[in-house]
Amino acid sequence: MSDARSRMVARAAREIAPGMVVNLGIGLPTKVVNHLPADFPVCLHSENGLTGIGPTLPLERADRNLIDAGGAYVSTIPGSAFFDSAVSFALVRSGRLDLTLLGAFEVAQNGDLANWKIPGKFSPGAGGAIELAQKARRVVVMTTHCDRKGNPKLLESCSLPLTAKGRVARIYTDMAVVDVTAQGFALVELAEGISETEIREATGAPLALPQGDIPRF
Amino acid sequence: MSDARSRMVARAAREIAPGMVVNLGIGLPTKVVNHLPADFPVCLHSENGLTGIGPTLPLERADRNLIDAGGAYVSTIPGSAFFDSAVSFALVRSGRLDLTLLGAFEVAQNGDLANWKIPGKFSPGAGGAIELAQKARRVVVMTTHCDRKGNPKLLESCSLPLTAKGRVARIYTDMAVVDVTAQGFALVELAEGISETEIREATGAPLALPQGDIPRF
Amino acid sequence: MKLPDKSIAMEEVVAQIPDGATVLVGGFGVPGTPFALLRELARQGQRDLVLVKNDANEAGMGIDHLIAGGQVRKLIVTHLGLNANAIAAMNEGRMEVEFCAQGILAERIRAGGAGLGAILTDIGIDTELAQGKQVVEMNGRPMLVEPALRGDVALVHAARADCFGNLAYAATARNFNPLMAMAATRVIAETEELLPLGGIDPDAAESPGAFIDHVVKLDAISEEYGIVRR
Amino acid sequence: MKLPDKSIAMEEVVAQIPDGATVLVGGFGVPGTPFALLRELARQGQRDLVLVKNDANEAGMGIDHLIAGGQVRKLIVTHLGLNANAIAAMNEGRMEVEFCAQGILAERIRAGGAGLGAILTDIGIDTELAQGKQVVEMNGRPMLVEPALRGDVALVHAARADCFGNLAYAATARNFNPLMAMAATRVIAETEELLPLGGIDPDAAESPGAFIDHVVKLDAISEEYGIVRR
Repeated sequence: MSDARSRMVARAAREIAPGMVVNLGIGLPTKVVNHLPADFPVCLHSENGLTGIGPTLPLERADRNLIDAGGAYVSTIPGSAFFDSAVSFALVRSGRLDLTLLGAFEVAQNGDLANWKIPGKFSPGAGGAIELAQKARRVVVMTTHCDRKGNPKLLESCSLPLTAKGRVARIYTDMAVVDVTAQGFALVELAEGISETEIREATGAPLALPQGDIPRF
Repeated sequence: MSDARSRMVARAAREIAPGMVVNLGIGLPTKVVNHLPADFPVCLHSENGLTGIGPTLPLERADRNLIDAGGAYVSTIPGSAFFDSAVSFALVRSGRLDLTLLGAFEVAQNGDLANWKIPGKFSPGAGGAIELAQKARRVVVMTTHCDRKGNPKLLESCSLPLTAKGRVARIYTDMAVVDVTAQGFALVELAEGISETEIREATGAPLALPQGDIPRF
Repeated sequence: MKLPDKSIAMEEVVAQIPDGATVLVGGFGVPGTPFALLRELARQGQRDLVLVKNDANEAGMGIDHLIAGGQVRKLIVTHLGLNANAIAAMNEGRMEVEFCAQGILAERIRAGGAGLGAILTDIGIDTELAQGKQVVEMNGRPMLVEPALRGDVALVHAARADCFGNLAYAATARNFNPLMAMAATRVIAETEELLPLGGIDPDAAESPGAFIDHVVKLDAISEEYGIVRR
Repeated sequence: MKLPDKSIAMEEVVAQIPDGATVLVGGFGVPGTPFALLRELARQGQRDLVLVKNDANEAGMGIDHLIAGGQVRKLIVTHLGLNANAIAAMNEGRMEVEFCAQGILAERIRAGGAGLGAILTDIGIDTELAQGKQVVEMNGRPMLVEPALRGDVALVHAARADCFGNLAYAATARNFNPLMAMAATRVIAETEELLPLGGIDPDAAESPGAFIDHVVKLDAISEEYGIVRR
């Protein structure tokens, strides 16, 4: 992982407060757990039917019946629970999920999120993303600031089919931490080595700056 | 129990075919199990969350956590299962309950059933009766033919609030076995010692007689 | 990572229930009724409560203490059969009663716990229970809208709990408890046995602790929980 | 009284699935997928099937055999992410695909198993998934009507079963299985372990046998059930 991505992951880990129930999206978001202290009180949820996700196991020690929603062979910790898919999303929809950390194709300045479909190119289905994005108490995105072609992912409005409308509260990228406010995007922190000009150019919508020095991460 | 009632219960027990899932209403209907062979293959359902109801236990051997819907201390048999109230009525409403045997205040010739409320006198709530009556695959009533004042319970139409409309298939009473047909009540069998005149007088709606000799029970 | 500890003292947790709260209460007859939590609620005397429960217990037991104390403004229930006090309170207008078909009450609570708006069902059509309810046509057939039901508080009884709040139940003491344990803003579980983390097998945790806010260990299993000798 | 025995041979039970059947299939990834039942269904070759499943497995596994064999007319699913064959069959018009949000698919199946008509939910409002769906106003807010979903057949995988059909599951091999095990006219469970009556504790019977029609004991746990080495 690049240094910028590592710092993004480490910074995003500070979203997790003691006692929370948290769902980490497939891929990079799952890495934030590596930045939590061993005895940190948190309950991780996997939508295939598990609370209390333990460490990922090497294949030779894996349990064939115990995976997370991304298919990784995970483990339990003391107090883990298994349940069916209805109970799993009951937890999501009924307000028991304090936080979800999701990937994104696009995030709009009003908090709209697009992360499941690129018409004509990528349409494998949304899985549980719509419910996570629509119902977690706090929805936070972790993504590269720009796509592979260098185009901004933080936009005035989404062009792709939405996952959820107006639900994203904050975005962690390799370049910045950005809040979604009633007035649009607001810069919270800048990654080391990124200038104001660079972040403005990489962001596809107006970006309010904090007063005084911009904190770094 | 009077002799006539005993014979009614014994006759109603023949409703239960091998392999059925059956719910027996509180009171007299629960007595039909006494007329089944010990190894008869049937699954009894109790709406408080039990399939595979075993014998009622004396208080000194009772389990404080194991009752049937009528509050009797029952037991399990090999293969019993416990579940919550949602699963219990899922079973009832989704067509898994082959038969229910219920009490009645009134049954109409179109199969309407009233068994939960007497306005101004008795209105404790319907409990699970509405779902049992509306959704069991076969709804059978067991009742005295007349009420305590001698008034017929089998009527042209119900005067009391309905439990379910047009769902009763058959009625077992201390005087007769009566089917509900598209043409109304049809006598199937008569209890020993009851005459045609007596049964017609005790029935508040037209009663078709079978051809030939009337079978006795 | 470690799962948080949610164990708490009885008096402290019940004190968090405000006047006017909608309170889901587990139990079907004696089994699964949280008698100790109900006694503490009667002692503390919160008023204007809306209770949701399968039945009204019997005179002198469980929620009857709350009804007798005038603490219950409204009761949502499937039947009052065994409690003449509750029937009298209803008939004399001291307590509002809303009757619900038993399985539909279970589904309404479950829908609340599942974050749904409502269920559509034909149960109760052609009966009094349909009166005043919103009707929706589905494939040409009328269906009743039965709204999801959530509590401000749920009081449930478990046979075993760990300190994260994973719950396991005994026999027919399940009934409404696992449903209510998902369907309130503040879920309070009393438990006969309180185990350390890991004390409940992940395959046996019927109510996942993520739905549970507080766990109270019962000091003793009082007589109310025992066999009823009528 | 004694509970009936529902054990049956694999070939015989799968032969009861007709062409055109709607078939619910358990599993989320590998865990809980009834691979042996699916292999037999592929071998027997029933056609025009409508499958309901969380995912499309991976190429060369599970329902991919049915898709590859042209046996699947329509797939109701939450995502196809790991199966390029399934995406190709969809894109080339060889198989109709209906996408459903994961928890809503679970709830639609559960509603089918619970004998409800539908659920009302706001999930998918403001997204493509709302297109074409019936909308109902509830307290001034629009809610989507998500109809209950039942199968002619359900194929589920259990860790343990008794011969009456009480089922117990392992770890995350639950997923859609307990829901589907309630939601079909003919529920067929394959089981790793088949126990006599009494072999499953009544407190541990997650799917009550009263919902299950047939139980098939697996002779062996084939490689498909094992760890996936990518």
